Amino acid sequence: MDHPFAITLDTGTSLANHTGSWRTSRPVYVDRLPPCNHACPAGENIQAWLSHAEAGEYEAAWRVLTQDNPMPAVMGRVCYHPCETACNRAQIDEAVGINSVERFLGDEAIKQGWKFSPLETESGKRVLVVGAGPSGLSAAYHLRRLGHEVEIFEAGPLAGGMMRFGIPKYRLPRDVLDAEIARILDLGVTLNLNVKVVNILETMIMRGFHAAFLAVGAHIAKRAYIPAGEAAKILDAIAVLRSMEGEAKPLLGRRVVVYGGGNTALDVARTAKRLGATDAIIVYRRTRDRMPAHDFELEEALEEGVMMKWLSTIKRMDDGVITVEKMVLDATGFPQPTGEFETLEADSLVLALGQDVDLSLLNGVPELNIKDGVVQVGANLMTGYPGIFAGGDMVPAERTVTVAVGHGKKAARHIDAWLRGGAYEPAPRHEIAAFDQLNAWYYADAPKTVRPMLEMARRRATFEEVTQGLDETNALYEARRCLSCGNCFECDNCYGVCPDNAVIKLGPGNRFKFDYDFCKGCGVCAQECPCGAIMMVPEAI
Amino acid sequence: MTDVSTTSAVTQKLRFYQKGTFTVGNRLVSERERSVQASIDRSNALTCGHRACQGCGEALGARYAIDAAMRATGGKLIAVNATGCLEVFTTPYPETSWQVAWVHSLFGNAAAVATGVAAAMRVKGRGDVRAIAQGGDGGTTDIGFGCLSGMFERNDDVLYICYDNEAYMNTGVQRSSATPPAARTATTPAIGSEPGNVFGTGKSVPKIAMAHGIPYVATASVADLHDLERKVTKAMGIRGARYIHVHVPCPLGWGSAAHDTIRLARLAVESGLFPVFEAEHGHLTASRKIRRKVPVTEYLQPQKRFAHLFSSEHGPQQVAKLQAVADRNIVEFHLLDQEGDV
Amino acid sequence: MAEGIAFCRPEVVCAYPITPQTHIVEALGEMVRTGELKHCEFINVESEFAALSVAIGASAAGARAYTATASQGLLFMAEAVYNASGLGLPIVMTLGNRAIGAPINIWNDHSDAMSMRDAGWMQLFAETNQEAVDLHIQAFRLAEELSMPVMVCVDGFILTHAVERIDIPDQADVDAFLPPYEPVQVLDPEQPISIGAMVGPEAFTEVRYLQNYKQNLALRLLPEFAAEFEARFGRDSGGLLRTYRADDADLLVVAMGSVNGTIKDTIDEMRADGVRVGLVTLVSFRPFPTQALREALVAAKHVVVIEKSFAIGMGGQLANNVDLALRNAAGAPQVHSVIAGLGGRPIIRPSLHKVLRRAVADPWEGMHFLDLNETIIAKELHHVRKVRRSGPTAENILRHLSVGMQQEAAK
Amino acid sequence: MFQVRIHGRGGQGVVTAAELLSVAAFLEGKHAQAFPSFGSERTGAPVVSFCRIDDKEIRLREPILEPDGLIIQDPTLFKGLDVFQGLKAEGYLLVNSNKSIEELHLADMAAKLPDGHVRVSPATELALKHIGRPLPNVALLGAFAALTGIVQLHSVIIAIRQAFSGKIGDANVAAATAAYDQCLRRSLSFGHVETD
Repeated sequence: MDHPFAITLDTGTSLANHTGSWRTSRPVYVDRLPPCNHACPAGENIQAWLSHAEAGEYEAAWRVLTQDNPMPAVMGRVCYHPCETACNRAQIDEAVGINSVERFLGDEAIKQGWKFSPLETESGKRVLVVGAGPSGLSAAYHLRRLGHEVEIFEAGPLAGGMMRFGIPKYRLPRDVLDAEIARILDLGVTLNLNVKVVNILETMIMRGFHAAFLAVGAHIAKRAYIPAGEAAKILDAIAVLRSMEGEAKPLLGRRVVVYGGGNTALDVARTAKRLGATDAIIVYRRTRDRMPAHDFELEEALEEGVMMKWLSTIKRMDDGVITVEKMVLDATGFPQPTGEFETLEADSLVLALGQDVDLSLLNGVPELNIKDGVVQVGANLMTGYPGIFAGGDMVPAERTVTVAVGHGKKAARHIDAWLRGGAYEPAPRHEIAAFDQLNAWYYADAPKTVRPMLEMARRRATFEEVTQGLDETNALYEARRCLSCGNCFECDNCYGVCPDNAVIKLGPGNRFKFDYDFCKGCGVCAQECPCGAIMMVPEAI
Repeated sequence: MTDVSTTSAVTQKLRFYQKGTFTVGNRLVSERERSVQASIDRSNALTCGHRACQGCGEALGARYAIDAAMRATGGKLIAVNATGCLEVFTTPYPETSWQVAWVHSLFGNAAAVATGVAAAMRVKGRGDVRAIAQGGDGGTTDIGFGCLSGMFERNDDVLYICYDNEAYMNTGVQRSSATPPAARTATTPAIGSEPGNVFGTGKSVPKIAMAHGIPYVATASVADLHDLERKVTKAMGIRGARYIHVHVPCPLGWGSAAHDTIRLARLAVESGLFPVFEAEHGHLTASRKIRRKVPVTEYLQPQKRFAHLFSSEHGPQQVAKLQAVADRNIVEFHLLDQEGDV
Repeated sequence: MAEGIAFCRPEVVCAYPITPQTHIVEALGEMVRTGELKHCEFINVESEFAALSVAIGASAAGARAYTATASQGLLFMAEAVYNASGLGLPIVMTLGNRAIGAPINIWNDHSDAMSMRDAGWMQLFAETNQEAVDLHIQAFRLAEELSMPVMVCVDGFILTHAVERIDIPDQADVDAFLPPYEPVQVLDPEQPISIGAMVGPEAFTEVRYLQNYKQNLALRLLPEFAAEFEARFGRDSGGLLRTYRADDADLLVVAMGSVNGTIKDTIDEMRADGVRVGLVTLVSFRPFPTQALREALVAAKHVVVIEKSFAIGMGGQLANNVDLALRNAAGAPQVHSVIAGLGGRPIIRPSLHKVLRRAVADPWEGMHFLDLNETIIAKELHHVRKVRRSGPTAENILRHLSVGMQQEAAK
Repeated sequence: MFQVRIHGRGGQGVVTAAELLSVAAFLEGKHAQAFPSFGSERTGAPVVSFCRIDDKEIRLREPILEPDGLIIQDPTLFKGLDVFQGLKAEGYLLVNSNKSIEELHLADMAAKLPDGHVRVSPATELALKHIGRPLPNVALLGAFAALTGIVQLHSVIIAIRQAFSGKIGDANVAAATAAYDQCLRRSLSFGHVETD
C-alpha cells in the first residue's frame, strides 16, 4: 500500500525480525514415562488407554489395554493396582481410579462381546505352556498373537489357577473369569485339562514343542508344626478355598481360627463368615502395620466382622481349644515370645502360612538352578535350560495375579525372540514424569469416584461380588481425571501462552512444534505446560 | 452485595470435562468453547517479531485482548495505542507487529484519539467498526488520566484496555500511581523504613471508572486467560465507554524470571492482591473467586522489587501491611466462596 | 465565521471553551443540534489537549476534523499540535489570536501563533472576518491536498468579536471548490496499517525533510487556490501575500492580520502628504514565502515590520524572518522592527504616523515598542533597583497607572 | 465616516446597541463595523462599544478616539471617567436620564456643540414601561436615530426584529419608537426655547 514514509507501516512486517537469536535456552517437546505405566507389573500402557477412554472411545481403549493384558475384567477386580499408588494425581486430590476404569472396560468388552483381532501369520513353532493360571494364560495369549501354536497343559479340572482356586467368588465372579479365559482360547489356544506334566523334557520331545513356558504356580500349602490332640480339626487355606469351587463345601464349624497374615488368611476368614461361622478370628504374630495383606482387604474383613488377634502365635490345639502365646516385637521388628499364654475356643483352625511350588516336573532337567523352592531364571525368564522359560509364583517374585500376567507377557516376547534365533530388546524407557514437573493448576479439582459396595448384610451372608463397578458416566469422569503425566495431550497451553506466537499448532493428533525463528526462550510454555511435556535445553554457545 | 456471582475458573470446576480444564484449549470440549488462542486460525493481531522482552506479560495480554476483540467484531476493529512499551516494541520503523488497523498518537491521549476514531466511524456510517484504546499503567492512570475520564464521562463508544505492569517500564522502571506500596522502582528505591508508594492511599482506576457509572468495568489477569477473553468479548457486545484493567507481569521491572510471568500473575490473584471482578453501571456484579488461597509472601518472594521486604528489619511489618491489603480486597470484592455471596 | 466553517462540511468538531474563540464552536454546536450542519459529530471535550487529540483520531480514521482554540489553550495542546503535523493529518484549526500569560491577558496579540510557528502546521493570517471565512475554505482544501494541518489565525476580539458585513458563500460553490476528503492514509479494518511508528535516526531526518517539502509545495498551491477561489467567489482572499500601494514605495510596511486595515488608512493619509509608503500584507506565515517577500521588498529603501509578538531576549519573529527573506539581497532595504498591540493595546494611526516617519528620519536598532509608557518603565526599574523584594511587576505597573490617572483627574 | 461610541455598564446591552446600529446601517446599504471595548465585561462595570458607518469599505481597526456620536447609557459614568474624550466639535451627545441637561451639569458641554446636538432621553424609564426591564440600549437607538438621522427608525426597527423575535421584539420596537418620537418632540420644544 502507498502511504506516508516511515510513520506508517504495512501490517505484520515484523515477521522479518527473527527474535529467535535472543534465545539462550530452547524449549523442546519431550515424552516422559507416566508413573502408572512404570508401576504396572503387567506393563500396561495405562495412560494411553485412559486417553482413549476419556474420549469415550472404549473399544479403542480396551484394545490398547489388551495389547499388554488379556484380562482387564479380572485385573479390574483382583489387581492391587500399584499404578494408583504411583499416580501423581494423589498429590492433588486422590489417585485416578485406574483399576475401576480397567474393570469398566473389561466388563464392557464382555457385554459387547469384543473379540481379539485375528492374527496375520503363523510362525509354525509350537510352544508348550504348563499351567492355566494367570501367567500361563497370559503367555499363551501373547505367544498366540505372535503367531505361535500354543498348547496349555493344566493339571487341574478348570483353567484359572489361583484366580479360581485362590480368590473367592465375592472378589472375582466366575462368569467374568470364564469369559476372559474363553476369549483367549478363541484365539486358537489349545487347553488340555486334568493333564499333569511329570517330565517336562520328555513331554516337549514327544509332543514336538520348540519351547516351553512353565507357570505351575504355588499350590502346596506350607505347614507349621502344631501339637494337636485327637479330633483337632486343622486344615490349610488353599484346600479350603479350592474346595469352595467343588460340590462339597468345607465344614469349618461356628468358630473358625485362621493362622497367618496374608491376603489368603483374610480370604479364608471372610469365606468362613459367609459359610455361617459366628466367629472368624485371625491370629497373626506381628502387628497390623507389618501384616503382608493389603490394608483395604483387612478393612473389608473387619467390616464384615472378622476379628484379629495381633502379636500371637499358636502353640497347640486340643479339642475345640487353641493355646496362643503372646509376642512382643524386638528392636528389629521381629516377634519374640513372652511366655504369656491364653486360649481360644475354635471348631477349626485354618493355616494360611503361604504356599510352596511343586517342582517335580523338572526332574531330570539339567542346568537348572533351584533356590528357596523356586526356579531361578534370567532377565529373559529362561531357566538354565535353553528353551524352557518359567514365570508366575514358581519364580522369585511377588506372588500376585498381575505380576504373573506380566511374566506371561515378558516370557512370550523372549520366547518369540528365542524361537526366531534372536533376543528381545525392550524399548529404552523414558525418564519418569515426576509430580514437580507438572503444573497442577490447570487441572480442575475432581475428587475420585468411590466404587459402590455391596450392602453389609449380603456381604456377610452371600458370595455376591462385594465391590461394584462404575457406570459409563463416572467411568468417563474417572478416566478424565488422568493428568497425562509427561505426555502432551494437546491442551494448547504452550500455543496460547507464548508471548511471541512462536508455537506452531499441527492440528489434532499431531501436537505442536516450536518456531525457533521467533522463540525467545522465555520458558513460559515449559512452566505452564500442565503435564511436563516441555523441557528447556540450554543453547550451545 | 448479594448479586455477586462467581465467574471463570470456579464455575468451571463443576464442568464435566476434567483434563486440563483451565488450559487454553481442552481437547475434550468443542472448538467454540475453547479459547480464541487455541484456534489455528486466530488473528494474531500482535504477531511474531516484536521486540518485547522474554516472557513479556503485556505482549501476551495484548494479543489475547485484541484477538478476542477481533473475533467479537468480525475483524472490524481499530486500535489506538498510547506511548509505552507496547507501542515501542511493536512498531519500530520499518517493522510493525500489528495485523489490525492501529494508530499511535501520544502518551496521554489514547482515549481521546479513540473517541475521535469512534466519532469518525459514526459519522461515516461505519458504526460496525469499533474502537479500542490501549495503554500501560503510566499512560492510563497518570498522564492519560484526564482524557480517559473525559471519554468515560461522555460515554464514548470506546473500550479502553489498560495493561498494568505497575510502573513505567519503557523508561526504565519508574514508579507510577499503579505501583503497589513497598515495591522498589528506580524512583522509589528500597531505602528507609517505608520505601515505595505509601500505604493507605493510592489510585484504583477500575474503581474510578466505576464511579463514572459507565456500562462496563472489569479487571482481568494473564493468569486467567479464559476470563480475560470472556470479558473482552462481553465488552465488545456493549456500546458506550468500557474499561478493562489487565494485570501483566513484567520480568524486567519486577525482577522475576521470564518463565514466571503467568505464575506470578496467578499468585497475585490467588493471594488477593489483585482482585479480579466485573462492574456494570457502577455496581460490582461479579468477582473471580480465589481457587487456592496463598499468603502474599508467595507472590512477593520471587520478585526482586520486593526483595528488601525479606532482608530489611522493616520487612515483616510491610509484608503484614500487604497481607492486610490482600485481606481487605478479599472482603471488599468477595474473593472467597465463604464471603457469603451467591 | 462559524457559518463559513459549516459550509466546509466538517465531520468531527471538537470544542473546548477559551476566549475569544468560544462563540465560534458554540455556534457550530448549535448548527449540529438544529440539523443545519448535517453528518457532523460535535464533541465537548475536557481540555484543548483532548480537543486536538479527538481531531487526530477522527482525521486518522478518515473524517474531516476541525477544532478551535487560543492562547493558553494552544500551549496546552502543544504536544498534539506537533503530533498532528508529524502524522500528516489534515486538521484545520481556528486560532483566535490572544496573548499568553502571565500576566493573564485575554486580549489580542500573536504570541500564541508564534509559539507554534515551528510545529509543522501551516499558518494563515486573516485581515478581515471576510477573509477569515474565505481562508477556512481554502485551508481545508490545502490541508487535504497536502495531508498537513492548517491553523487559520484570526485576531481575538478585533475580528472575532466585531460585527461587520460579510458575503456568505454559497454551499454549492464551496462544495465545488472543496471536494470530499480523500485521505492518503486511513485506519480501515479492511486494509489495516500501523500509523505512528517509532522512527529512529535512520529515517527521522527524511520524515522531517518530507514535511518541509510539503510546505514548499504549499508555496505554489496557495496562490493557485487563491486564484481559483477568486475566480469562483469573486474575492481576492488568501495567497501568500498582498501588496497595497507598494509599487513606487520607498518605505514598505510588513504586517499580518487585522492591523493591516488601520495601516492602509494610515498609508493613504501619508500618501496624501506625499510620503511614498506602501504595505505588504503577509497571509501565509508558514510556509514562509521567502522568495515572494524578497521580490516584494527588495526595491524599497526601508522596511518597517509591525508585529504583535516578539521572542523575549531576541526580537520580533516576523522581523527576523523578513531579514532572512532579504539575506544577501543586493541593495537590500534597511529593516526596522516595531512591536505593537501586545495584550490588546490598540494600534492607532497617530502612533503609526510617528513610527513610520521616524523609521526614515531617525532609525533605531533592534525593537521599537509602539506607545511604550517610558515613565512607568523608568519608575519600575528604579523601584526594582532600590528594593530587593520589589513585588510583582504587573501589579506595580497597574498601581503606577492608577496613581497617574488620579493625578490626571485632579487637574 | 460616522463613528459612534457608546458608554454604559455591563449588562445594559452596550455591545448589542453598537451591533444593532451597525445592522441598521447595513440595511441601508452602508458599510458598518461594530465592536466592543474588548474584554470580559462583568455586570455593572463601565463598558464601551463602538460603531463605524461609512459609504466605503471600513478597514480601520483602532478603537474610536474621535467619535461623531456619543451615547451615554448611564450618567453616573461622568464621575471618574472622561466619557466625552475626543468628541468632535460637530459631534452629537445622547444621554440616558430623566433629568435635564442643566441638572446633569452638561450645559457647558452642550454649549460647545452645535444647537440640537445634545439630547437627554428617559430610555430606562421607557424600557421599564415597554420591556419591563431596565435596558436602555434599544430605546436610546431610537432616540439616536431621531437625534442624528444617521440611520432611519425604520432600519433600527428591522434590526431589532432580526435580533429579538416575537413579544420581546415588539416590546423593544415599542420602546425605540417611543424614544424616537419623544426625542423629535424635544428637539422642537428646545428649538422654541432657544428662540428666546
